Amino acid sequence: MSIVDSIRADAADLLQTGRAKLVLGYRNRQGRRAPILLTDAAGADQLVYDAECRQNLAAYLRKPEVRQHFPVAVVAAPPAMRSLVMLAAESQIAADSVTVLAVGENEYHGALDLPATAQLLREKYANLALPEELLRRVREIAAMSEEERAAFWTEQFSKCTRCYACRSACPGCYCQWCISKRNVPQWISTADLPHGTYAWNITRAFHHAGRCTLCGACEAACPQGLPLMLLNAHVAECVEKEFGHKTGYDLAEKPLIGSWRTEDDDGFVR
Amino acid sequence: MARVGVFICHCGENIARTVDVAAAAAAAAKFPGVVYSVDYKYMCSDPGQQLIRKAIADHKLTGAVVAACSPRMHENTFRRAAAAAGMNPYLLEMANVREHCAWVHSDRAAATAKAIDLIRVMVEKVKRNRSLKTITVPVEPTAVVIGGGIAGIQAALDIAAGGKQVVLIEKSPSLGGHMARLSETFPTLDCSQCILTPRMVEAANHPNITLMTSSEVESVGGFVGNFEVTVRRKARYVDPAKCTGCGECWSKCPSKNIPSEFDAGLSRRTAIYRASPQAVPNQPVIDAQHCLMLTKGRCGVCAKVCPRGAINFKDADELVKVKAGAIVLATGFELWDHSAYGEYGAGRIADVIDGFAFERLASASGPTAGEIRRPSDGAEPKTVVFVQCCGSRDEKVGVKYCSKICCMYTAKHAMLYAHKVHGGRAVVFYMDIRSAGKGYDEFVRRAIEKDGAEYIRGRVSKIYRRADGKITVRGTDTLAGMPVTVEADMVVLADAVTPRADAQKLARMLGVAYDADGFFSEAHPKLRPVETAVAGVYLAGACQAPKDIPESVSQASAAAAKVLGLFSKPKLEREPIVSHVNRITCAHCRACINACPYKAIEDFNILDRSGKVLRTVSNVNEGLCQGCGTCVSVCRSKSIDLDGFTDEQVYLQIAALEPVEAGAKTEGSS
Amino acid sequence: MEKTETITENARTGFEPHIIAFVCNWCTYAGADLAGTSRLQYAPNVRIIKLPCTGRIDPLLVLKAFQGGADAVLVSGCHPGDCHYTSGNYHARRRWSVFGKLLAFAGIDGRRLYFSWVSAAEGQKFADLINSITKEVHAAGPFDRINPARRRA
Amino acid sequence: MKSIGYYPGCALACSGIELDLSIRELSRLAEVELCEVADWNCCGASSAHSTGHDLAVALPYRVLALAEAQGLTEVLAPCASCFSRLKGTLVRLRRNPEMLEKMAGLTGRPCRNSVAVVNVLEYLNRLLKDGLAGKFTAPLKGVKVAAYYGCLLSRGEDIVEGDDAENPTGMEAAIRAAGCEVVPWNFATECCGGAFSLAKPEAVVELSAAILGDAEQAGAQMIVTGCPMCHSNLDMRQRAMSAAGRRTGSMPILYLSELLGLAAGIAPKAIGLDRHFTDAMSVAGRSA
Repeated sequence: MSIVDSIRADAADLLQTGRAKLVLGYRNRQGRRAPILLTDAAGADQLVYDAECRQNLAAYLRKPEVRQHFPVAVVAAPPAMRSLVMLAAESQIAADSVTVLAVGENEYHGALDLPATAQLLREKYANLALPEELLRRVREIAAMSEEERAAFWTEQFSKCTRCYACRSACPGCYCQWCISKRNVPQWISTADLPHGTYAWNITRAFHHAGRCTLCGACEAACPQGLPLMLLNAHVAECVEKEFGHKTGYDLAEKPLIGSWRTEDDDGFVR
Repeated sequence: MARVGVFICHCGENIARTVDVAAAAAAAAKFPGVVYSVDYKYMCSDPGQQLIRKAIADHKLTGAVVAACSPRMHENTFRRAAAAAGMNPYLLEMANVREHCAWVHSDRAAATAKAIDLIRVMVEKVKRNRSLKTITVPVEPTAVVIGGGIAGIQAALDIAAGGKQVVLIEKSPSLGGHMARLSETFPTLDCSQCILTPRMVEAANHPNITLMTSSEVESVGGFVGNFEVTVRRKARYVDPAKCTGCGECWSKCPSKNIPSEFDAGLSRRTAIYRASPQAVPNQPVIDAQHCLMLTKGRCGVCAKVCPRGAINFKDADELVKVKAGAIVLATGFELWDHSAYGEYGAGRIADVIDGFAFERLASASGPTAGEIRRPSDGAEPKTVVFVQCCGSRDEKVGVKYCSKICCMYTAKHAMLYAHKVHGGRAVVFYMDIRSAGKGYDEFVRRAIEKDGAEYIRGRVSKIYRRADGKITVRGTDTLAGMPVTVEADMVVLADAVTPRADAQKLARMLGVAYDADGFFSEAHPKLRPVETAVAGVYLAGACQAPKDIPESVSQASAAAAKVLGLFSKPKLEREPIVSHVNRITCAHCRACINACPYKAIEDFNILDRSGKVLRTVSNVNEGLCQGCGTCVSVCRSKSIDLDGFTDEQVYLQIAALEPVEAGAKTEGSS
Repeated sequence: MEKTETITENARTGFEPHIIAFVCNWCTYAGADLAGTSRLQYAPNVRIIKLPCTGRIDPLLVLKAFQGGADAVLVSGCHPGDCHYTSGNYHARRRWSVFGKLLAFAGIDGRRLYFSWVSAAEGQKFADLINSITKEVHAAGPFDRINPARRRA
Repeated sequence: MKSIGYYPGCALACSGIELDLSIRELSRLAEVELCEVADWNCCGASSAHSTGHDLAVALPYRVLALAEAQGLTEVLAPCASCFSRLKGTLVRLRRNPEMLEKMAGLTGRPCRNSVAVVNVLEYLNRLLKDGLAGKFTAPLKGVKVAAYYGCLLSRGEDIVEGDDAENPTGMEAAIRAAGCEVVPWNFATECCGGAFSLAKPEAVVELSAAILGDAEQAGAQMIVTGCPMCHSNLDMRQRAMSAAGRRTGSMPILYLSELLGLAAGIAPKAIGLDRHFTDAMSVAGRSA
């Protein structure tokens, strides 16, 4: 049975048996892939899956219209699976409220609960390789002179229009009151002037330190084409190197920022 | 609309010399929200405080900034003044223009500009200060005393006498500590055990004192008034409820050759043993390392002979949790190990002993029943050399400080020796004689003049044992300017007094600071000598610095007084600097719960009328929160904030430093 | 107002670094007090903002300082193991290690953000630290990357 | 083949020639080339530092400068006095760069003070570590040895490193490697009379006699040392000792390198065992 057929079968089964009241998956819309929220087993054959299904559906789990249907099932590739594990670790979803229709690299792992998903990730997807091109550019920027780097980012951030599409696309951005919405005090100026855009983009990247699963949703969503994954990838590399921290593999994971070890790096302190 | 008053202190000339206080006052007057600004010679003086109280009343101030010394100096003074004028004390802040400005800069223009900045920063902060009420937390009126030596016993007895409960924790099987091992005590030469044992018994029997021997502190949680101390009660293999201390067991125990800790290795003990005949509690314990039953699984003689069936080889460590309002540290000291001195035989010469060994030799209850006999062959030493400052005042190999008690006990040793070995020769090498104390110098003089101890001022350079058994002690007489060699039969080294090896571990558990030498640090060397920087934790005895018995006892009583003071009120007032969760915006990611050093944040269910859980959020327990604000930093949505240092306050303080024209509105300060 | 006068004054006489220091109340603030009581002289370019603990010092504070035109920011607290709140500084240390690397990668290099442990006993260290930082920022020049507007003010 | 700089100094050509011979033999066996510092001069021991401060530094400085110029990174100074002077100068110059410049001026030879100075114990221990022990064919089974360090091989902050000045043990491993037994005794760092050899021989006789006496009481059959000065005092003056009624009997005094040489089965004469004042050849008989 093909991956798609298996997904359809499991989705239908989950909805029929009531183990899921809603299935989050992909469908075709004018030849492009779009999310679908299935509540009726009959619609299961609308579900599709292929390489173009890149959107991280975990992001929908913060939406009331989805949450009211818990327990739900989500079609997820490894990065999205990690997002789901991360959300559970941060108590955003109860372990029993989500079933994962786990799609691996061209194989289907079946309908798994979150513990099983975490185990699958640890066993089969412990080191998901990032695109070579992305890593190459991270090195390239790291190798730049201070001035070059500054110029590069000043130019990049100047494109930001503060539309917050990155925020909406990210499963990790579940705060009802994002810091960017706060105005008393207004830590992050809303002006799309350098100081505002710097503050927002840096804060966004920092708030995902040790939480980002590198699914790429934010960069994909950015209408201005800001290379947000460069920041995410760099931070992810740092925290893995410094603290051996990899997000989304453990339901009991402690937050990176908010934990410590006496032997943490002290070299940068005077 | 805020009505802030600014009060700039000259501190005599201290501030006014470098800061143009008049200009600063004029500048401050122009700050938005400032309705009154004045400079005065001594703000902390009575008229100065008068001035503040009057201004608060006259100008209906909603906030006040005193630009003067460090808040550590006078914040309380000024807040009291504000309170007296009917203003909430937490609406007054200080700008530190002395320690942080006037005293560290010389350029008047730059210093003035900086002072004005510092004042503006505090004005912006004070505008957003809220009236706070001091938090009261209940006090658990039980004290934990760690260490069962004379200091711990004294502290425990005094607290108990004050009618409060005490848990007295001693690592070894018996109370008494080092003092129980001493022969006689300077400067009166009364028998140590005669004066100590009654205290030990009293402590053991006191209705308010719970005695925990063979016990060690495992961990400490909580804070002043509400500590939770976890104690490891080590397996003793003897049921204290059944044991009568009859002695059948240790008289029959086959493994007899264990060097006695109590007798400094000069005698042997059995595997089931009491520290000494005067041990309190007077019940044996089994030393698991040497017990044949526990090591090899065969023997069990003690169990067979015990008439009460008190032996229990299955006994195991247990963890006991104790709730306490205060903790007294009385962990005492140990002696520096002179084997580090190669020139003194590197600890390999049997007849070169330390002070405790000599105490045991001189003690009527000691291995020699009070006769001075040298360890190697039990012969009576005709010449004994006493070497002071062994390890003390020696930065390179030993410790840099003076151990304080050695001059006195060495004089005592020389005296006891003279009394016990008639015609014996006592030679004392010393650097200086430090015998400050009531009757102390007279005591040393007596040792020299009446008991004929030969005092030689100079260091000993080499001690070695010749094949014929004689010990050659070589040194210099710096007064005569001559090298001296003494042929001795025994040498007593006055080893330096050092903190307990495991004291630092305990300090870290409690967050108590310790100095470079490992002694616990007092909160203030002169004015708070028995308190530590950690509220509710007090010091007694040699764990803080080398001390003799009278000093240890008086510090112990002082610590007890502090504890009783703390316990005198049922509740304890605390600074209301605690954090609060905004339940509407909290996303419940639990980062704060994970980060809080005091476990003060917990889950909180928001219920609907029917009691159904609508949402779960974080919630701060004010009693536990100590106000560090770590939770605020880990909260991405800023749904948790810290009173006294709110996000808005800090934001405005930073904004106040923006180099822009006056009146330029800063974002968010709406 | 005096402030702007001194700034324009500096505009004439050349660049004077504007440095904001976020310090903890128990160690570094007290260390700065000690520098004062010991009358140690140091550069007048730093403005201290006191917080209870480095644990309370959020990266947002630093970003705000930069948005407000600070040329450099110093964050300083108790040495590891000495935190008055037992572990606030450990939390801070990890936070800063990540944030520092992020900033550096995003073009705000180490000459703008400094971290240090200064105990209540290290008045001399505090004075030396401020002097050396001021010197380094002098060399680095004004910081107008995040907020050109403010620098022009 | 490994190599190391070599500074024999005056003693190794005369009174301490056994040290020179035995070290050269052992080095050959261990395949280490000894590169003598070309045009070396006196280290200034015992006279220079009581004559003039600058002179006392300048003499060893010149040697160090020559070695550096010769491209050496390490110099072995077997004589304890030479070692102490060279290493002492090295340490002093490290602490005091001005002095370094001054010396460059005085001697007209610039020097980065980059050469390390190695003493005889460090060198022999290194050979053993690098496998010399494996080549020992004739260990001296069960011979009781008192290890004698004297002052120059035990003292001097940062000069003698990695050993306890008051309770040195640097020779023990080597002595055991030679099959012997190290006896505990009291005078391992006692003064032998050292530089009073010529000025006050009677004092030297007294001090050295005390050392021999204590070794004997401790049951030692021989004393092993690393210092030519100590060696000559202990070895040469035994007759004077009995003459002065200080002690009777004779005790062989060996250099550590001689002991190791014997253990390695090198011919006694080749390491100069026959050149002692007090019979040492008898010791050779014990190795088999």
